Amino acid sequence: MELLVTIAKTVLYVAAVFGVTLLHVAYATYFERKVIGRMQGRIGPVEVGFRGLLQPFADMVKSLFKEDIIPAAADRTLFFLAPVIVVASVMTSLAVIPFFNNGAIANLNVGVLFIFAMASLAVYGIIVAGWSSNSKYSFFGSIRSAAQVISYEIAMGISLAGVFLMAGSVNLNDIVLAQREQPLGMFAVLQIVGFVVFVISAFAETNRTPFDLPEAETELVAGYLTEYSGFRYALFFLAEYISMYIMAALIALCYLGGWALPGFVTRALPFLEQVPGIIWFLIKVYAFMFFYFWVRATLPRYRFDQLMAIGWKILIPVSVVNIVITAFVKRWLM
Amino acid sequence: MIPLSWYLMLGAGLFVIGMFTFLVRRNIIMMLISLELMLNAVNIMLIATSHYMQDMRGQILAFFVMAGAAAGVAIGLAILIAAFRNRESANMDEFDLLKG
Amino acid sequence: MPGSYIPSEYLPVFITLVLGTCFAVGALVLGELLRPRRPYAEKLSIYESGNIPVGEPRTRFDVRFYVIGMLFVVFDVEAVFLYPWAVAFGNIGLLGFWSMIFFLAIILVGYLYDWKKGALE
Amino acid sequence: MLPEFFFGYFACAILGLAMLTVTRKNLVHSVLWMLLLFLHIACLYLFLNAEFLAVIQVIVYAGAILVLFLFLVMLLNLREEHEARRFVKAWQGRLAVCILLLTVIVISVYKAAVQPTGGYSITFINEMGHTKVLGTVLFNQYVLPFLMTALVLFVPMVAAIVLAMKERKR
Repeated sequence: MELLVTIAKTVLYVAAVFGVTLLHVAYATYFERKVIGRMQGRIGPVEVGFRGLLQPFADMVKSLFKEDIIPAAADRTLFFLAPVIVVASVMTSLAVIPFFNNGAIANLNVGVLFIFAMASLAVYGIIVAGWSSNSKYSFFGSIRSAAQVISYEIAMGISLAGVFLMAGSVNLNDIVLAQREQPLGMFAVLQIVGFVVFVISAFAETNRTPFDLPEAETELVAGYLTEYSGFRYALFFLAEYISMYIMAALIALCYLGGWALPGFVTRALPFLEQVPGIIWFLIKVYAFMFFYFWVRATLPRYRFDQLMAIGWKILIPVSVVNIVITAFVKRWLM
Repeated sequence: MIPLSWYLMLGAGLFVIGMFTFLVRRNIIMMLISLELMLNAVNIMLIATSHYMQDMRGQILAFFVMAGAAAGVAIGLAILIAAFRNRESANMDEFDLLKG
Repeated sequence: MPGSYIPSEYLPVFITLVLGTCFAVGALVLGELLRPRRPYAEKLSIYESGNIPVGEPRTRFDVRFYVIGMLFVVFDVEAVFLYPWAVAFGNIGLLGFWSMIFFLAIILVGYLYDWKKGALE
Repeated sequence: MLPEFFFGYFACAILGLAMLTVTRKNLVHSVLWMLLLFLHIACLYLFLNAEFLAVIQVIVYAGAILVLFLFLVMLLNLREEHEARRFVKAWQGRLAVCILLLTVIVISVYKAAVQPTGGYSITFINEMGHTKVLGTVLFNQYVLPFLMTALVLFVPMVAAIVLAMKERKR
């Protein structure tokens, strides 16, 4: 009986988190269009609803009613499965993100590694999507995309090891708490090199400009998504945005202090302790989301060989050097 | 309460499936896959024993097994690529000539 | 007691996984019910910029993708060894500390060799 | 009751998925079944209170090794083989050997039981965190095997380039 109550509570909490996340994702697309529109001297969506606020729902309805085509040569089961793998793995990694103190669905001891594990499963979605479509563009796009994602996964993992070293834990809640007494209340100051590496890899992991080669229309049509249409395409799109949120949340939690305020701020202004942590968390996440859009509006796309060279020849050595230096400093100077 | 022997028997079953495949399939990729199954079977046994003995040694060993498996697969598949250039096949029976 | 341990903190993760999968499958099924369906042969053929598809779709690709994959495996294992080292940093002695530096140095030699051989191009 | 139920499920799933993995004709399907198999094994590790190893199982086996397999299967674009050429001819003898081995192992482990002799109890591991416990033991008592792992990982970095990139010199 007790077990059933726990399960029911968890289901409700998970459903609430999913609902709020999906709403955020819907408005992230709106936010993105508005931001990029303004940056390019346009005004973005205005037609649907007040100032275009209903635009995301119009898009959703459109993709739901759009005819969906499965190519005759496709491997139908895998074609169906690919978006499910991507969406399920991305949504499961939401489970370990603490939105406020102990606010994660599951406060795991291996928190960050769990997100890595789920991210490595998302690669299968990409490969399976490309392979099952049985089309040249899809197939080649998926292989490229997978090569890109796995290359940057390493730089990401090694740069985060610096944070684990500083915090002495891989639990996201502990990492946030460990940052309170750091300069400015965040690891981004002392781990600035790891932070930069992680941010660049986050762009590559989520296939965002300037690393959005998988979707480079000029080269490979739409990459592994070429044969996907209608709501299946929408699911991939959704997964991309949720993973943007997860990357933004990871950056906020591991480098920018998460939901906690720095120790010196709360000592000077104790009343700020009353503000719920989720507010600080969301401010940081949205600041990073804005950065995503800003970069998209500003930077051109890299070539594929440049992209691989950045990952392998710059980011990985830099992150290894960073962790070695961090280790030496921590051993003998702290 | 599950006795340790259940885990060991599960590992044994997985190991034998892998071993039989390794012995009867001709495709090299399939043989490498079955090698992975056998290593996983050993890992299950190691971790189970380690858990029941409340000791970390088995888990450390399993960790090393994973690293070794990764290295082994990388080399095995590289050999397959090199062999494939000459024979255009992944069939074990084709590689019976000892010359490049 | 060993033999009756249940990782209860993973129950919420399992529920999240189930709900996430249900969401994805449900969305696809809902789309299936709502949208029109008028297939014909040209529409179902593979997109190739409007041309009739030519050649083998699942063509072989460059061996360098395999080399990237192989390097990825090695570096992944290396990163995986870094995590327990980083987390247990306060508890490990001087020998453990220098062993990781030595480990990274060996990997570095292999990495430089690969760079020299042009595997990273 | 609950532990037995979970063990039963995982045992059936692991053996069944292993069967599916090794009998598929299409290698891509085979690798994808193996992905599911590895995820189940990772879950089994959770029940053995080895959560770090469970995550590593997913990251290393599912996330890296299987991706390499998948890359290679696609790289070589292997054809599905003819039914007759998939297996070696004299398989009956090998089956007998395998069954014999299984019997021997099952008989020898049937009554196997160990005493909990070490100090790493479930509460201790959960309190300290599995990653930290494992790191502490690994880097204090197993430094030499760890350094040998470095050499083991060094070999594929050199060997794979030498073997796989041979063509590029011509």
